[in-house]
Amino acid sequence: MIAAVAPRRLRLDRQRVVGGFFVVGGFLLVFAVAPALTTESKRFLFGIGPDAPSWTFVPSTATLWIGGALVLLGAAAVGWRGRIVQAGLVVAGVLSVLMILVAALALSSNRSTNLAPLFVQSLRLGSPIALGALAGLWSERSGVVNIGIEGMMLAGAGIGFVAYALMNGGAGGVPLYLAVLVAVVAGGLFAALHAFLSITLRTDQIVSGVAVNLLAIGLTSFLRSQILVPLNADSATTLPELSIPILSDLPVVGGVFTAKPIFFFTFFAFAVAAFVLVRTRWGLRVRAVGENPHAAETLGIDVIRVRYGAVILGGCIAGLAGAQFSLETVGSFDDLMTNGTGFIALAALIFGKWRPGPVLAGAMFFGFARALGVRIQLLGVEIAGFPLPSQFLQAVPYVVTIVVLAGAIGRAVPPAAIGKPYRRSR
Amino acid sequence: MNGLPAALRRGLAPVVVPVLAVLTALAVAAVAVVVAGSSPIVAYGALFEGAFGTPARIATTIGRATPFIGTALAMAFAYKAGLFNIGAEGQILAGALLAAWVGTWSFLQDWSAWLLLPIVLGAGIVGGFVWGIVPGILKAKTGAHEVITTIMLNFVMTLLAVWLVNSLDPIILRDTAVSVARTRPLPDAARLPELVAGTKLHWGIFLMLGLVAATAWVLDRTPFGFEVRAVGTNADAATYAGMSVARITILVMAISGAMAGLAGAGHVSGADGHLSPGVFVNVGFDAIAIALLARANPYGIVPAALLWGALLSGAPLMQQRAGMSTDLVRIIEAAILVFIAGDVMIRRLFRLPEREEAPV
Amino acid sequence: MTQGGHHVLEVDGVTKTFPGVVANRAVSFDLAEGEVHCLLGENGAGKTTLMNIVYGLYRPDEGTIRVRGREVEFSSSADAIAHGIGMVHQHFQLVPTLTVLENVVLGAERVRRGVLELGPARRTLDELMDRYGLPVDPDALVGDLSVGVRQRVELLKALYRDADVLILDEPTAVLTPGEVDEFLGTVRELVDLGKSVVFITHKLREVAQVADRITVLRGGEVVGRTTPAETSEAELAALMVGREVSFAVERTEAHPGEIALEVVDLVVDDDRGHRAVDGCSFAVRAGEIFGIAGVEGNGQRELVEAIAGMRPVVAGEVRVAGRSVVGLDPRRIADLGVGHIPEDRTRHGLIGPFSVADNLVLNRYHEAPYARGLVRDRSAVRRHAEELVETFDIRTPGVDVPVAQLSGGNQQKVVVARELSRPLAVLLVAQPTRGLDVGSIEFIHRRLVEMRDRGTAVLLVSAELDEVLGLADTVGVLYRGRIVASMAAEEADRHRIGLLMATGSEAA
Amino acid sequence: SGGTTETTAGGATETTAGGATETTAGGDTFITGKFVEACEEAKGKVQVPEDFNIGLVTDIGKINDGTFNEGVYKGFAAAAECFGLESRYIETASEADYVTNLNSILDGDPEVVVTVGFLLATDTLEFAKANPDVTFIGVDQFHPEYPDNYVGVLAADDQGGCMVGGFAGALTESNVIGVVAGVEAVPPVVRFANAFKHCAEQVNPDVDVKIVYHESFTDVTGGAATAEQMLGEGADVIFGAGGPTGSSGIKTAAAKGAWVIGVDTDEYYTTFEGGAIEGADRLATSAIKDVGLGVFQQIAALLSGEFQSGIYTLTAANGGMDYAPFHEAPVPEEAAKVLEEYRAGLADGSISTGVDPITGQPLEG
Ligand SMILES: Nc1ncnc2c1ncn2[C@@H]1O[C@H](COP(=O)(O)OP(=O)(O)OP(=O)(O)O)[C@@H](O)[C@H]1O
Ligand SMILES: Nc1ncnc2c1ncn2[C@@H]1O[C@H](COP(=O)(O)OP(=O)(O)OP(=O)(O)O)[C@@H](O)[C@H]1O
Ligand SMILES: [Mg+2]
Ligand SMILES: [Mg+2]
Repeated sequence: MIAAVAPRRLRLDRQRVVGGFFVVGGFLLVFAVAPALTTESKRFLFGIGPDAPSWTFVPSTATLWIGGALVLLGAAAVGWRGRIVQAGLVVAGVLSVLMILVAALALSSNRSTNLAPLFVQSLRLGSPIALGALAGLWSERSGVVNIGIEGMMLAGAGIGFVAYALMNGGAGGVPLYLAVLVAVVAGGLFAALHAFLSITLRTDQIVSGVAVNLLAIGLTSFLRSQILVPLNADSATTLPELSIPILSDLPVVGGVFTAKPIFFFTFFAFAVAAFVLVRTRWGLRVRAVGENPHAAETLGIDVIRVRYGAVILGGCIAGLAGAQFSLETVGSFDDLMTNGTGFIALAALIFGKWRPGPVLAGAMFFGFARALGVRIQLLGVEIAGFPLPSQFLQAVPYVVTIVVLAGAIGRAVPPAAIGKPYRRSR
Repeated sequence: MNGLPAALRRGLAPVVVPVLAVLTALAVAAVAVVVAGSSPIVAYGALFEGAFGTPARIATTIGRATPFIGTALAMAFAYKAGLFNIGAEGQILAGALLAAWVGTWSFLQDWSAWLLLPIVLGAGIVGGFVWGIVPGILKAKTGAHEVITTIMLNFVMTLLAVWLVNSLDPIILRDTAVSVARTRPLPDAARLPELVAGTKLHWGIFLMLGLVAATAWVLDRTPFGFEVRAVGTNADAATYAGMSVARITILVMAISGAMAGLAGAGHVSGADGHLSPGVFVNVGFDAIAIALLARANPYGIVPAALLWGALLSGAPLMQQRAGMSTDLVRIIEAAILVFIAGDVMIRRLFRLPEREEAPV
Repeated sequence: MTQGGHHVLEVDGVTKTFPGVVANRAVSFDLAEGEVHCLLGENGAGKTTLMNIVYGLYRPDEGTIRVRGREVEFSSSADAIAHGIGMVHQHFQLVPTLTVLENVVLGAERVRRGVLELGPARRTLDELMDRYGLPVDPDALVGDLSVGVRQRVELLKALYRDADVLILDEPTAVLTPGEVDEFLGTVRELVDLGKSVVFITHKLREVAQVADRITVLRGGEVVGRTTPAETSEAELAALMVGREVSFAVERTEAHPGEIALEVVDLVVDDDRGHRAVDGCSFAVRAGEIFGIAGVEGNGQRELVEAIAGMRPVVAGEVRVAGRSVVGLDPRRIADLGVGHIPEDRTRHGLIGPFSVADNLVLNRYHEAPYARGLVRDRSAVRRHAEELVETFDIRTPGVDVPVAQLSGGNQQKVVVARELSRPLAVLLVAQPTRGLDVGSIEFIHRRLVEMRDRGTAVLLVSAELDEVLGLADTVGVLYRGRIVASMAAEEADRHRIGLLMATGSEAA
Repeated sequence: SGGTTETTAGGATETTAGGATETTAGGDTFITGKFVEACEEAKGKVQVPEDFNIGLVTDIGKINDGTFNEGVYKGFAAAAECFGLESRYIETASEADYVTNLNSILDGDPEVVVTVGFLLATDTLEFAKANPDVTFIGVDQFHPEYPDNYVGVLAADDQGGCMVGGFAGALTESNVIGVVAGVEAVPPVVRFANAFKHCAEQVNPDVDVKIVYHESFTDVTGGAATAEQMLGEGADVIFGAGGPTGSSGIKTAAAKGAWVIGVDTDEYYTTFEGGAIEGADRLATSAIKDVGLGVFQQIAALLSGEFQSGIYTLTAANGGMDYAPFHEAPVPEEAAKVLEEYRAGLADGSISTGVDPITGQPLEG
């Protein structure tokens, strides 16, 4: 029936645009890039040591193959539709990433590069983004926009570390875990402020988020100079690294299973979130108040309480994400140390369309984009004798965000009640 | 307040509420001053004196506020169309960058100010326009949310500017005559004249005030302004009424960017005479706060920006006298925003009439 | 449950004011066990408000409520539910992104340590569906369901909570005549099974069919208590509006001219990309009213929006005066002399915070005399507004007040005034009198007939079958996105149309 | 005047009402380490005029930001304490405030103004010209010419980088070394990194030095992840040259058993908390640059009438660039020898760092 409707003209929909992009890119790879690349063989390693798995390839040949595949997959997307074609586009996306790695190594003086840590570090860098996004997920699924994630993370990082320094000067042990708890509570308190402003006072939710951010910036740096500096709290013991037995000894992927607690918790938190959202009473209520608060109210649900709960839970998670900076990674606190991660998290949230699985994947994709930028710098890639400026590589995650948001994801439909202050009927 | 007739009280509220919010915020932040072991009277006295103590200080305050007016206006204008332009930081930099570059083109160097100034300022407008239209197009054509794209474009522009101005190999915009990484100086003819010598107050302030008036006029008096407000208030009804939401979205983002870009060019041309890529750090977030403080009202932006300028330019003296760092200013700013945003609190606290819904 | 003759619900002297309106004034009302008590009243009479108070959504300013003789004070609907009160709301209170089962259990979830136990809930639901004859797929997303099925879900929600007092607020407004009969049967069955029902409606025919007792509200006050046996429809109507009402629209015979609007094999998708209009064809002549009857959700909204240029046309043709308008934007179409009174006035027709005057030029603000070059002429806009307020009898404190401050009927008049104040070749009208009182309805109906008589082709879409039958010269029935039958008004009878609306064909 | 600090006989600092100088708690003194000796030495020579007061304007950041500003501030505060001077400071929040801050600091009629960082170079120059009675000490500020009241205190970061670079070249066994660097737009970072690479290659031609810059000095997750990627590429020595970003990198790498090298201060005491942090025994050394000492010396010189305008550079020769002790690290003798060789060679000029001392760009050839 669908095919019977003859299109008036060839409509340039998203699939065709993306497909066309791959066709053009593929041809460029085949005719312009491949001949320029070296025919000397290079190697991807997946681990350290002589018996690590590896893949040896000739960059120019590999590029020909990848380019050819992109042309075919792209052309299919321009000409046909359907699931297989869409899967083809995903494959093309993966091949493009592979192509970047091939080109990076080809343009470097290095003979080989180890991809295992690239993926492990993608997850590491993705983890705080993911936690931040999860914070936003709870808040926004309940209908409250949260642009204050960054501030809640910063509060967690700063206040958590202050507590740690005050408790025993950063020497680890039980106080360290208590400090993580303080970070969680601090994030929760900032979220409570956001909740109070936006839910109770019905302030514009974006305004309230901006206020939370500003307050966190001011307060944490104030606390740092009032407390941390006099204490001389420069550096502290961080959360210990844990290894998951057996899994951590696996080849290639083993590295992922030796990491610190909050990192592991990220994945656990997502699994729990997916479960809670779908399978529990509270999750059901959160989804309901985010879509149609009035309907929930008619069923006797206290919309305001559910929203408070969701926003504060989100804040706690953001606080934990903050602890990941100060208490898990580095063992110190510096002004503004979350570096905009909260905003990237917001992007990941939209990326994943407010659903736990895709949000996690989106966050990890950002992590990958960052790790990739580092890897290209590491390899000392030069194009026509000029090294790639570090700023270009640092911009990779941002550009990728824009491209993916505009190109591949499509219009993300947020929870219907999001951003609208709710007034209880009375 | 309670003695006044209700109508008068309601009429005064838009002025009184922000003033009370600011005062309450100062009172709250005084707690931090005391905690830090200093005296609020000394601290705030120094803050005030630092901002307004001498004519030169007043000039500095106004000069500091000048770029805020343009960027906050950019934010407010987009807000009127229901768009959240977080990208003022990138856009002001884009404008400043293009202005700083065009102004140093060698064949322009002997031109008169009558020609050169418009060219340089126009370049700023173009730069901001381009950096604003991109998220506009993305929003209109693909639905990519402007909050995310503008934040990303801020990061991208910051890095781009750092590279263009810093790069030594190759040298792109960098002035090699000085050790600081900045662009080559603009010729005198490309400079907006100073208003008060030795301060950074320049003719750009009039440019910005003109922009405020023009924006208010456009929003209020022109069919285009009507469209902008209609799209911002009820996009469905605007579509129904024959307005193109996509076109207006693109246009508004572009114009919004252009406003920020003009502010950037004004700063380069008036205050510094060159561009140092870090000079606009934080301007974007300040702009948001200022625009929100002014409830996106173009005229309200002027006092709000002056307040921000005063806090920032008074801060150094406060640090000298009372040892309170700019953290305190950030805390004050956040508290102001909280009380303005949650003005219900202020209204209840001071028993003012409640506000009707929908501020914009 | 043997309190025979006892009142399960008593409302005593309830008063409720909203800013500017007294919605209920000293209202007393009671519900006996096992009866259907109809609450009757025109729009804005305060019926919903009263029931919202009973259901714990609003708190009364004064007065008391007793449930089974015990005085209660509800702080939220949870308390009402706990007292066995269930309510099916006038506007569906469903979460479209949740499944039927999730919607039903929401707020009354069975859990073990916080985890939903959907298994037992599903069994209960199956049982309820069986017992009351209300079949629904428990795993369907509510957003995908038709209006009639959503109505069933609403009822199931109340039943799932073991409500024995059921408040049904205008439950039949969105049903086809056939569905209405079925639904009224269900209501009788519920009563037979021991439930007590408050039934709110303005449809007098239904009252006669189900009511045991009747209470009439007007302007927030009780103006009559009666039973079907003691009264007539005409009497009830007079009671409701406070004066004699004529049901028929006065109009003369139509003089159809050339085809002004032609729709050929039109295909349009809805917001979620599902086919909504699917091969729809019809033609409207100048000087006639073409009425489209149909159950809501059969593509009416998409059809009108596509013709007006607000929604992309997937395939097919729309011609105005012989000229294709497919792909034109709403403004270009409006410029061809097409007026549009949209279905949802607050979403599409008006910009709430804008003034009455601005709303009256919402689609012509850019033309002379309202704009001269780059500048708007606001005094011209005001003059225009004052004129229309006068001619269309718009009750407003002034032309500068935000249109949102007007009552629903007057808001609708603003839309109507705007659209009818210029010469039109074609007028698209969707649900023009929804939520309006009788007086406003009469006024608007008269205006539509006037337009027709001046030679405008009027396309009327309405969920009120009576409205369509009363106004249209030609009636078309829209079913699943296509016109399944069209006939001259004289040939259209309620039964035949009802069957077509429900099944798409006349063979039952 | 409200808010100044006066030194009492005992050398402890008291803060007067609304005190400007936040001395560290419990009467701590700034005269520690090298300053003890420097103060002793200078005290004999100087004469402190009445009402002599000194001011400082930081680059963006605080006096206790743990990096550059803090280093300068410590020298500044030590001088104030040692000579009993009134002192004030202003922390810059934005580049847009440099001029305001300079104006504000001049408000207190200081005899000496210290400004921190290359970004303040041009504004400081203008103020120096406009205020001939005030002496300006500009840290990391290079000009071809200086007025008589202006000294640029520069650090030969390239020498520091080169010193530990040569050392790293000798230390590595895998021949892969990583530099977790801060922001590329900040010249000292580039000077450190590029000279490090050059000298590592001089010592060990087979070595592959991987430099990764970051977007910020506080990108701690980034610094840690970069270090781990470097270890994955086989690096066994990591040089952290970029504030908390770099420190995070070396802390991570040290915990994984790689050799690490710190920067600016002896990171054994800061990042590794005097050995309390895991991996402290892997901290081979730190490239120390003592800008604070430079500032102290300039103030002392002014008070003793030995002040000279122009450039004052901290170098290996004058002890301004040095390396830290090995502490717990079992540094191979071989490598230790190279390190000392390089220090000495740089000090006597026999070894070149291979980079431009201002821009840090590699020299041709
Ligand atoms: N939340 C509210 N705030 C202010 N006024 C309200 C509110 N709800 C109802 N009203 C007003 O109270 C009056 C009674 O409204 P109500 O909804 O009870 O009427 P109704 O009899 O149910 O009408 P309808 O037949 O249109 O459903 C109306 O004037 C209405 O506008
Ligand atoms: N939700 C609401 N909030 C505030 N005021 C309301 C609300 N609903 C209605 N009103 C006010 O109540 C008054 C009556 O509104 P309503 O729409 O019920 O009028 P009505 O009696 O139905 O008249 P009409 O016949 O014109 O529709 C109006 O003045 C309107 O401003
Ligand atoms: Mg009702
Ligand atoms: Mg009404």
